[in-house]
Amino acid sequence: MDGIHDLGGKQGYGPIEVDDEGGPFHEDWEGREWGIAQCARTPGITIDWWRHCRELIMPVDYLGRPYFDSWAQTDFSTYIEAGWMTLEEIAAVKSLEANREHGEPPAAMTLQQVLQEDHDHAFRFDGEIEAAPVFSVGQRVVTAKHGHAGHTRLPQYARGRNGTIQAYNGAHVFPDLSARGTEVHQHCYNVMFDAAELWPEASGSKDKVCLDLWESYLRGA
Amino acid sequence: MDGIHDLGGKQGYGPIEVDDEGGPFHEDWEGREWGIAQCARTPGITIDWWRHCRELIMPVDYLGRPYFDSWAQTDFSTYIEAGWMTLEEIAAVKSLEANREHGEPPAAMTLQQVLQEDHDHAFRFDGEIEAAPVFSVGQRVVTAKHGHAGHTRLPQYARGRNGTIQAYNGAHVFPDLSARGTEVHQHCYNVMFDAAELWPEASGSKDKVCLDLWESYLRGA
Amino acid sequence: MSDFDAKKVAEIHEHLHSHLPSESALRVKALETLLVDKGLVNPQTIDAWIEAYTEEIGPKRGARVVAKAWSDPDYRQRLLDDAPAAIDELGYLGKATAHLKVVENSDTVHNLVVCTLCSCYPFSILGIAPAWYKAAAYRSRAVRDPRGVLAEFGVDIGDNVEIRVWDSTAELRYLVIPQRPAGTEGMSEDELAELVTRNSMIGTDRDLGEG
Amino acid sequence: MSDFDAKKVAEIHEHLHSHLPSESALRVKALETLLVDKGLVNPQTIDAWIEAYTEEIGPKRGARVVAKAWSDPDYRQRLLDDAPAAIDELGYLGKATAHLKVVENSDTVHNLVVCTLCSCYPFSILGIAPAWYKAAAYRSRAVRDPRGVLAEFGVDIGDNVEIRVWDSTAELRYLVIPQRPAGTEGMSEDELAELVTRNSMIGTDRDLGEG
Repeated sequence: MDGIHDLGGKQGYGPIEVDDEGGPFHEDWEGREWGIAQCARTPGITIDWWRHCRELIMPVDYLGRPYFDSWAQTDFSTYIEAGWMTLEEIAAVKSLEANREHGEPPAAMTLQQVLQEDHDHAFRFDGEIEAAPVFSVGQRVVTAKHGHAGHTRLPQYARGRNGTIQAYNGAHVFPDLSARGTEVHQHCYNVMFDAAELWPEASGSKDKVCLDLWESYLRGA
Repeated sequence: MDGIHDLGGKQGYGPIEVDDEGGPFHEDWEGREWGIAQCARTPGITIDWWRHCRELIMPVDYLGRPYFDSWAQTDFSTYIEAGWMTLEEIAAVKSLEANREHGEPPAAMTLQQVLQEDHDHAFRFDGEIEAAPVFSVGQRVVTAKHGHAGHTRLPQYARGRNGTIQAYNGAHVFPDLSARGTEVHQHCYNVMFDAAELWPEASGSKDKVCLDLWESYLRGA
Repeated sequence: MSDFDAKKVAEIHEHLHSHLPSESALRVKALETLLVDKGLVNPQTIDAWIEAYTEEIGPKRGARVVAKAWSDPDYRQRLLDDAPAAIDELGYLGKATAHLKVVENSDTVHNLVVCTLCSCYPFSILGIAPAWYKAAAYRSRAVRDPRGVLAEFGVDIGDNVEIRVWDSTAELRYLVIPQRPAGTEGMSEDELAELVTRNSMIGTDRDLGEG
Repeated sequence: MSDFDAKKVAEIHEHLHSHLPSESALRVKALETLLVDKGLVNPQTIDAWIEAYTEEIGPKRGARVVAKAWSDPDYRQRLLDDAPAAIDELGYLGKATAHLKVVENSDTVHNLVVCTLCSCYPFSILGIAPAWYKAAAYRSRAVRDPRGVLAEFGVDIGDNVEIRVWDSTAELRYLVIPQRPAGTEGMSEDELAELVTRNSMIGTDRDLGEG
């Protein structure tokens, strides 16, 4: 999706507010949203579908609202789409399920339980596939010219560009399909690009940009 | 500039509000801004510099404010940059030039005078140059892969793409330099692209997109 | 005089972001007040520009050009050959039309005009652009999803028809000549002009129906 | 269950745009209230997650890993070979670090980490990302103008140093190992860990100065 989220290399976003030395959450609601996102996930959701739902936020809201606010907006959208709640319930700020028997809420988790869950939820995204990797380290490749209309992880700034395979990462879940609920592994590589290949003003630079890219984003150069 | 203004093909902007059957201005201030933009231009300004100043508006304002409001913002910025007014004067909403003798304001123009000026200001942007056009009608060309960091009129969606010269437009003022105050003419062509060359989902389409592009944006294919 | 200093302008925009009044009307009011106070603008001239583009210059001009092209094959040819000169036969040359081009619809071709980079529009012949033409939704989608865009305008384009989208990236401006409706053979130019909608001259309308 | 219906989600976002409360705090409050009312979430578990990422999980973990890598060549090698296993020696494996990679600064290379497409971050080892990391300014500029970005952080990178920007486009996450400052030979791991800033592990800090 050529959405507002695809920010790499876009211009006009001004200087960086470099000071951020406070705690992890600057306002209470930020922490609440962080916690909600950890413990309220619809069945079968994938990280890529969640990311895509965030990408689909209206551009003016994506840019104009604080970061964790956009998480809340994303959560709302996934909950509604998956049937957890309705727009009417959100307007009323209460459950309107007429015949619903309020079940027991999930048991409270302690700090120790949460820390254990954080540790246990070090999700891996790699897996074995039959096909051998097409590319090898050191090989020159060129990225796809086109993105696609749905979720994808080849940023616009790195399309149609020449780079070099720097590492093989293994076969990882392919995000373009995972965002549609289908888990398929595909070989994934780290690809290094000369800055001058990406940016008109970087001519003569020795700097590099490295991206982890899936095999179907790449062709032999 | 890879700015927020470069909207062609970007996704996520939602449905079109197709109804607009009222008059040309929906609120009084829109007409006022239209009129201001017609009669208050700093000396030496070019259309491309004005466009670039509009492109430089903060993305959240570019998307979040009404159209003629972004014209007002653009005018403010050109007036300040050219020394017509200061940020302090804008905050005070009055001239703070201590020693300034208020000159007579320009004479009021009548409707007939304005209509005559509209007619007389059918600016032409073409001119003679010595070099012959490099490309001819029917020739295949490929557009530049890179934009550049300043103002340019090769949209991101049409970079690194193959097309066909459809018409020669003459030598026109080159916007990339005009936005920096330098008027140089360069050959300009209409280039036709297959939709499928531009958009991943347009495979098999017979539709076309046509752009007017300057010679330095193009290479022989 | 300008220094053409983009960095400075970006900083000005950031400053104005937090220092201008919060409403559009107040921002424009401040702009006019200051220009008048500095003797740079006469407010009556602003009035005259508003009147010009409300009463005199608008899509009725384009409709007149289209009706004349439908009625007069020689005029149609002059329009195709040199649109600025042809519209100036009617006195319509002006703002943003010195490099006008006309593009004709046919049974197999439909034309659609957009400006993806700003909102370029042939002012002197169509007046002020409609709100949707200047909105991000139209600017982003017209080049990528013209059939979807047209469907939202209630226009279905058959698979046998090629759509040509004209993105106004230079100073050329485009006027679409829609197809003359059937059953209008006996009509005068005045009557024909009544049939021509603004949207049909941008390309978001196609079949103008019978008179 | 989700239908993975992007069109529907876009419409939901448009609806929420005009129907949610106008302040962030109120929006999140509504979200939590409704989840609790539906019995989908226990608010005490939210409290526990906040406590975990305020008191326990944060950049001190990363600093400990860096200090250990500085002090123990074998550990450094294990970290380079298999970072998830190496951080789990300290119990730090967790959210978003199952595919962690470490990248080392040297006299001739400086590493900088960004996620241009969202804001991917190695949570279990660095905690919650700083605000600037998640902001459009950093996400847009880090890949295109790393030297300008670093200058805004007060870090000047000489022409003899190559900058490598790591854009986190897949599930790999990056931890920068800054250079060990001179004059710290006698320091304990605890003392060394005190020198390591959060920014130095993202790459927006370079010279950690003497201890």
